[in-house]
Amino acid sequence: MTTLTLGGALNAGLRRSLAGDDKVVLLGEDIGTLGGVFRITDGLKAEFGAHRVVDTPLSEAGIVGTAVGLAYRGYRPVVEIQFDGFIYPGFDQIVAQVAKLHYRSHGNVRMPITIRVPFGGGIGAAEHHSESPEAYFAHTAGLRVVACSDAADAYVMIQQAIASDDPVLFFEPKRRYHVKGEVDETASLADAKPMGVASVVASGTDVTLVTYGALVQTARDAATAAREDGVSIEVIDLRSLSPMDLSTVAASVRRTGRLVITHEAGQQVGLGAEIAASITERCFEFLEAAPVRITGHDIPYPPAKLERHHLPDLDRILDGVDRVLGRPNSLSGVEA
Amino acid sequence: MTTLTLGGALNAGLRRSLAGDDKVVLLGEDIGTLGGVFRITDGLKAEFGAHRVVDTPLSEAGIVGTAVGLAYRGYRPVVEIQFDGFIYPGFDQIVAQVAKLHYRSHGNVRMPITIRVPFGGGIGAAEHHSESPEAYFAHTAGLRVVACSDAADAYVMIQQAIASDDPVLFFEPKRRYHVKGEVDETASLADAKPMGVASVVASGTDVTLVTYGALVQTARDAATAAREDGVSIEVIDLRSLSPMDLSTVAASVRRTGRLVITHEAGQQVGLGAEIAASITERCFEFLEAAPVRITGHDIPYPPAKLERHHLPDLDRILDGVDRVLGRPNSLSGVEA
Amino acid sequence: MTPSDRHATGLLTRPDEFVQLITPTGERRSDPELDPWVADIDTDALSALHRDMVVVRRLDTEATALQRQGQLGLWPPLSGQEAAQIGSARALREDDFAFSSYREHAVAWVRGVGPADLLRVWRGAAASGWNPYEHGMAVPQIIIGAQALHATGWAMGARWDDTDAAAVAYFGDGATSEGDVNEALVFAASFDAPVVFFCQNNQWAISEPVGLQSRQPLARRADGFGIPGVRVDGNDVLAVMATTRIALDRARRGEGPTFIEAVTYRMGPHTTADDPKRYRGEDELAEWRGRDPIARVAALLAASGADVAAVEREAGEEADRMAADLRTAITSIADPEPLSVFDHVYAEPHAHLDRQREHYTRYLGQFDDAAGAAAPARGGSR
Amino acid sequence: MTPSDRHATGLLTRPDEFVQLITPTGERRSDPELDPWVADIDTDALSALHRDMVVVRRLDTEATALQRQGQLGLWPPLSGQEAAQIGSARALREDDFAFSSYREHAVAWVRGVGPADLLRVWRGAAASGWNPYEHGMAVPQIIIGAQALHATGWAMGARWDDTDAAAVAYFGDGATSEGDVNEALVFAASFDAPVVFFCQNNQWAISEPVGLQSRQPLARRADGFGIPGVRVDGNDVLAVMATTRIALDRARRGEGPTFIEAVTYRMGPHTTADDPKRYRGEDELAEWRGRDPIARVAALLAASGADVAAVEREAGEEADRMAADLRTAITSIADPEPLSVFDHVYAEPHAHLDRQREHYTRYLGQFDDAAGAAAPARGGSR
Ligand SMILES: Cc1ncc(C[n+]2csc(CCOP(=O)(O)OP(=O)(O)O)c2C)c(N)n1
Ligand SMILES: Cc1ncc(C[n+]2csc(CCOP(=O)(O)OP(=O)(O)O)c2C)c(N)n1
Ligand SMILES: [Mg+2]
Ligand SMILES: [Mg+2]
Repeated sequence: MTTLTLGGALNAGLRRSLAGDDKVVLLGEDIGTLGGVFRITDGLKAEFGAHRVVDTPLSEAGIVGTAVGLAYRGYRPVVEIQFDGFIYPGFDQIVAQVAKLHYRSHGNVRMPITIRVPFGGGIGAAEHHSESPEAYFAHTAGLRVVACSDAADAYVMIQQAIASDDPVLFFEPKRRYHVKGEVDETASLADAKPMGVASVVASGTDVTLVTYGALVQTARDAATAAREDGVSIEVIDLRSLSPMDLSTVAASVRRTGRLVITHEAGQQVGLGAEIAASITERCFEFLEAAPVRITGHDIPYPPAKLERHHLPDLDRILDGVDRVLGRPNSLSGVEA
Repeated sequence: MTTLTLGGALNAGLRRSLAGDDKVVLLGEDIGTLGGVFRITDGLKAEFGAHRVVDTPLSEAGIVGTAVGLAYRGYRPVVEIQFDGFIYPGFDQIVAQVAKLHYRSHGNVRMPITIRVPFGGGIGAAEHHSESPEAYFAHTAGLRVVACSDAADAYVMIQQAIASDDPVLFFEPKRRYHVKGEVDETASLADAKPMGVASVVASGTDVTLVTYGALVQTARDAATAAREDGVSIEVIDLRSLSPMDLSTVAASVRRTGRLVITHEAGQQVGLGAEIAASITERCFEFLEAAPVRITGHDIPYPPAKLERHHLPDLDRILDGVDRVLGRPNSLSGVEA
Repeated sequence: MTPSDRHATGLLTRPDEFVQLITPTGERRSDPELDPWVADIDTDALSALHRDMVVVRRLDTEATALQRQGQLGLWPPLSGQEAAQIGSARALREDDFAFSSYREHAVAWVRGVGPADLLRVWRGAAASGWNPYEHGMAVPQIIIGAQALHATGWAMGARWDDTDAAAVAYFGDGATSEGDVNEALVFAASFDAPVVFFCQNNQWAISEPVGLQSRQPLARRADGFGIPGVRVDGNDVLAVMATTRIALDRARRGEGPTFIEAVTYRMGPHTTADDPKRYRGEDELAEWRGRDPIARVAALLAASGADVAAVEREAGEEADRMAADLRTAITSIADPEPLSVFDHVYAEPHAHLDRQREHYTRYLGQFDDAAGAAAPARGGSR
Repeated sequence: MTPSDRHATGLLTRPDEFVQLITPTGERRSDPELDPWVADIDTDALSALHRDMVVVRRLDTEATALQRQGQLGLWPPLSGQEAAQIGSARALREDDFAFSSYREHAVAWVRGVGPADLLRVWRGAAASGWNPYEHGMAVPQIIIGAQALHATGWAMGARWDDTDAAAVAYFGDGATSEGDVNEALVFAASFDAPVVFFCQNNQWAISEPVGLQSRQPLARRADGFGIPGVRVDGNDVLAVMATTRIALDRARRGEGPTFIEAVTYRMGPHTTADDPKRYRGEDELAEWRGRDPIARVAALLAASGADVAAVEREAGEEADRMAADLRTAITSIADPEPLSVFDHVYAEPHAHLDRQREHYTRYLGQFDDAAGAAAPARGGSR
C-alpha cells in the first residue's frame, strides 16, 4: 500500500496505463510540459514522450474529434478537459460521434476514448470552473459515465476506463484531488471491483443515502453526525452513473425503506431524478416515504462567495434525512 | 377561426411576431430563399426582407453566438436549428452563454432568444434527423423549454416564446407539421393560456398519462382505445418542459393515483424521470403504484426501418397503462 | 505513378488560380507542375477513368430512380461531381483512409464498396453500409464537417505509427463555415498530419450559394492556417488526380496537410427531398452542363485518336451491369431484426440496456403469442 | 482625430509585416499609411497614453497584491499588454461596444469601469462587475473565443440599425484555435459586420506557446476568410492606436471587419494560480523586458523634448490615487446576500425556481431561529 492523494493516484493510474499499452495516448490543453493545471499528468510527458502525452491546440472539439480519428486507427485516447465548464465546445463530437460510432458502424469501429473531467465546485473558482455536467452524458446512449471519490478508486477506475472498449466520461472530484488515501499499486486490475458496481461505504438501517464524487465524503460525515442523533444511514457511492448499479441501491432501500440522493448538479432532470424514479419502480412496496433529493439549485453556478449557498452540505443532507424520516425539517408544513 | 397545419400555424405566428416588433429577426440555414427545409419560414424573407429573415453561413455555434450579440444590442433573435441532431455544435453557446448571461449580468442583459428545433422521429429520416434532445436543455438552468403539439398551440406559443424576455428552446413535433387544426388568428396573446401551463387534453379517472410534442396525439389515441377497454385515462399535454406545470399533473394524479409518462427521448435521466420523481414527492400518499415510463430505448436513434421498435406507440403506452394498473403486461413476472 | 522520387513535390500553393489539365471542350493543357503526376495516364487509363465516371453517374440515376420507386428513403445525388470524386479517390492507396460526407458514393465505389452496401443506409435498413476497415473508408458523416477532425486524428496516428499512409477528408463548401473544419486545419498544421482536405465546392449548401459562406476562393482559407491551398477544376478528372497525388505525396513525405478546393457543381437536387427550382435558375445549370466532366474526357480521347465509340460502349455495358447488380442488391437487403435496435450500443455488457432489451423482448413476445391472452395490439397498426 | 475624410482608409492588409511607430528604444518611425491616424497625438496626448499605461500597470500589481493577501480569489494579470489594451481602447468611441476576455482590465478601465467594479468578480462576490450598457463593454468572457461571435452579432445589429458604431472583440492567441473565433470571421465577412477582431498574441496560452496554435503569424489567418489582417507591434501604443482607428473607420464606412494581431507578451503568470517557471525561461522574459511598452513612450517623450520627469511623476501620482481607491474599494465590496443566488436566473417568474427559493429561504430560516428546536446545524461548519 502507498499513500497517495486522489490526484496522485490518477497520475499513477495513467502512468500504468501508458506503460501497459502503446496505444494509450493522452491529449489535452497544458497536460504536457505543465503537467496539467491540476498536475494530474505531471511528469508523464517527460517519461513517455511528446507523442504519448500531447499538448494540443486550444479547442475541445478539436481534441475530442481528433481522438475519434485516433480511435479509428486503433488508439486509446485519454482526453483531459481542463475544467468541467469547458466540455461544451466538444459536446457535438462527444454525443454525436464518440457516443454513436460503435452503433453506427455495427460494432466495427471501437471508441475506447476516456474523457477526463475535473468536476464540481467548492474550490472558490471563477465561473465555468465548478460545473457538474454529468447528467448530460448519463442521458446520452453509447457513453459510460463514472465518478471516482477517493484515491484507491481513482487509481483503479482510471485504468478500467482506459481499458474499456467503450467511451467513458470520467469525472474527477476536483476539490478532493488533495485528499490522501491508501492505494495498492501492485494489485491486478482483474481482481478489482468492476467499474460499474456501486460501493456501500457506510452501513446503516434507517435511510439509504446515495451520492458520488466529492459528496461521498460529505455523505459519510452526515452519516457520522446522524449516528449521534440516533439515525443509522447507509451511504452508497454510486461510482458508475451510466449504467447505474441500481441493484445495490435497491437492495439497501428494501431494507431501509427510505432514500435520499444528493448531488451538486441542479435538480431538474438530474441524476437524482433518475435514481428516485428507478428505485421507486423497483421498490415501491418498500418505500416508507418519497425519495428526497438534495441538490444544487437550478441556477447557473454562483460566484464563489455564494457557492456554500448552492452546494449540498452536511446540514442540507441531514435536513433531507429528516424529511425522508418525517421529522421536522425545512419543508415541514410547506404544501407539496 | 382558420384551418392551418401545425407548420402553417408556426409560419403565421412568426409572421405576426415579425410584423409586431422590428427587433424580431429570424436566423438560420436555408430559412430565407428556400423558406426552410420544412417551409416553416416560407414567404417571410420576401415579406420582411433579408435583414429580418437571414440565411446564415453553415454553423450552429455561429448562429446562436451571433444571436447572443444581437440580443446584447436589443434584438429578439429567433433561431432555426434545421434538425434536432444539429443543435449540438451550438451547445456551448446555448448552455454557457444564452442560458447564463442574464444571471451573469445581474439582469442587465436580456437574452430573449427563441431557438426553434424541429424534433423527434417517425418520419423515416436519416441519422441525426430524429433526435429528442429536450432533456439536455430542461436540465440547464436559465433556459425555458416548451414543446407544442397542435396548430392552435403552435400559433400562440411561438409568439409567446418570442415575446418572452427569457431564452426559450422551442421544440416542434416535426412529424405533426402537416396535421391540421383550427387557429384563431384574431385572438390577442394576452388572453391566451400562458406558455408555462399544461393542458388536460382528455379527462379521465383511472390513470394520468403525461406527454408532450408528437406523442400527445398518440396518447389521445391510447385514451380512446383504453376507454373501449373500460379504462379511463386523463391525458396531459405538458407544453412547458422547463418549468413544468407540476401542479396540473399532481392534481390529476391525486385523483387517479396512477401515472404513466411517455416520451421519445431515452429513458435514462430523461424528462420522465423528473416527472416521476417530482410527482412522487408531491403525491406519495396518493400513488397506487410506481409511476411508469414508456420511452425511447437508451440507444442512438436507430435506422428508419427500426424506428417503430424504438418509439413509444399506442400499444407500448397501453402496456404501460396495464403495468401501472397492475394488470398483466409485458413485465409481469419480471424481477424488479 | 509517383514521380516524387524524380521530382521534388514542391509546395503546390495555387489558391487563386484555376488549375486545369483538360478544358471543357476536351483540349489537353500542359502544366509543368502537374503533368509529371499524370504521366502514367495513357489512353487506356484515361478510358478507365471515363468508365468510372459513367458508372457512378449511372449509380446515381439508378439510386434516384429507386428512391422515386419507394425502394430508398432518401438519396443525395453526386451527379456533376464525378471527376472530383473519381479523380481524388483513384489517387488513394489501399492503406490510405477516406473520411467522407454523405455524398461521396463514387469514392465508396472506388474503395470497393458493393451495391447493397452502398444502398443499405439510404434504404433505412442499417446504420451504416460497410466495415470501414475492409474498405479504408469511414462510415459517411452527416454532421457537417465533423469528419475533418476524424481524418486529422487518424492522420496524426498514422504519423505516430511511422507509416506513410494518409487520410483524406471530403467535405463541401458549406462545411468550411463549421468550427470543426477550421479546427481540423489548426490541428493538422500543428501536428504535420498527413491529411488531404478535399473540399468539393459544388456551389451550393442546400439552398445557400457558396458566396454566403465565403466571398473568395475557399482554397485561400488554407494559407491562413499555414497549409498550402490549391484550387482545381473539379470537373477535370486529370487535374484532380494530379493535385491529389501531389498532396498525398507531400503527406507521405511528412510535409503535412494540403487543402484542395475542387470547383464543381451539384447538377441535381441536394437530396431527393429537395427542389432546387426554389433557389436556382436554369441558366446556371445549363452553363455547368457545358462543363460536364465526362464529356470532356470523351472529347480528349477522341482528339487523341482513341476509339471513343468503343470506350463509351464498354463504359455503358459496365454501367448496365452495375445497374442490374444494384436492382438485385436492393431486393437482397433484408429488413433488420427488431431486437437489433439494441445491438452494438456498447462493446461491453451494459446492465441498464441489457435489462431494457429483456423487457422489450418480452413485450414483443406478447404479439408472437397471437392466441395469448396478454397480447395487447389493441391499437392495431399505428 | 479621424482623417478618413481626407485619406481613403485603404485596405490595411499587412499580415506579414510588423507595423511599428515607436521602436523599443523610443525612436519614432514614420509610416505613411499610419501616421495620419495619430497626427493628433501630440506630446500631451502621448503623455496621457503613458499615464494610462502606468496606471493600469499599477492596477495590475495592486490587484495581484490583493490576491496574495487573500482579498481576491484570483487575478489574471495584464502586465506587458498595456499598450495593446490602452492603444486599442482609446481608439473606441463611446457608442462602440467591447467584448473581451478575462484579461482586458485596461480596456474596462478606459471604458470607465471603477475600481470596485473591476475587482468584484475576482473577489468572488458577484457574477459580473458592471452594467454592460453603462460602459459599452460586455461582461468579460471566460469561455475561450465565445465573445468573438457575440461581437460579430452585435456588429451585424449595428449595421442593420444603420448606425456607424462598431464592435471590438478581444481575444488571445490561443483563442484562434477555437471554432467560435473562426466562425466569427465567417459571419463577419459574410455580413460585412463592423467589427474589429483584436487578437493579443501574448505568446502564451497558459503553458502553450503560440507556435502550437499556429506556425505563422496569426494575422495571416484573416485573409483566408476575406478579411484584411494586420500585424502590429502590440507593445507600441501609437501603432496599436493607429491600426485600431483605421480598422474602426473601415467598419464605420460599411467596409466590414478587420483582424489585428497585436504582438505582445504576458510578463506575469497566466493567473495568480499559475507558475510560469514550469514552462518558460528567464531569457525570454528578459528579452521582452527590453521591449517594454511604457519605457519606450517615456523615451520618445524625452527625445521630443518633453519634461519626462514631470510626466512620470504625474502618472505615478495618478497611479497612487488609483491604488488608494482600489484598496478602499475592496473593503467596500459587500458579501452577497445568500438568497441572491436565485436572482436573475430568469427575467420572468419561473414556478420551479420560485419554489426552490422558497424552500431554501425556509431552510435558512431555521438557522436564524437560533433557539428554535428545529435548527439543524448539527454538522457545524463543513
Ligand atoms: C451540423 C449540421 N448542420 C446542418 C445540417 C443540415 N445540412 C445537411 S447538408 C447541408 C448543406 C451542406 O452543404 P455542403 O457542405 O456544401 O455539402 P453538399 O451538400 O453541397 O455536398 C446542411 C445544411 C447538417 N447535416 N449538419
Ligand atoms: C473553452 C475553454 N477551454 C479552456 C479554457 C481554459 N483556459 C483559460 S485561459 C486559457 C488560455 C487562453 O490563452 P489565450 O487565448 O492566448 O489568452 P491569454 O490567456 O493568453 O490572454 C485556457 C486554455 C477556457 N477558459 N475555455
Ligand atoms: Mg456544397
Ligand atoms: Mg495568449
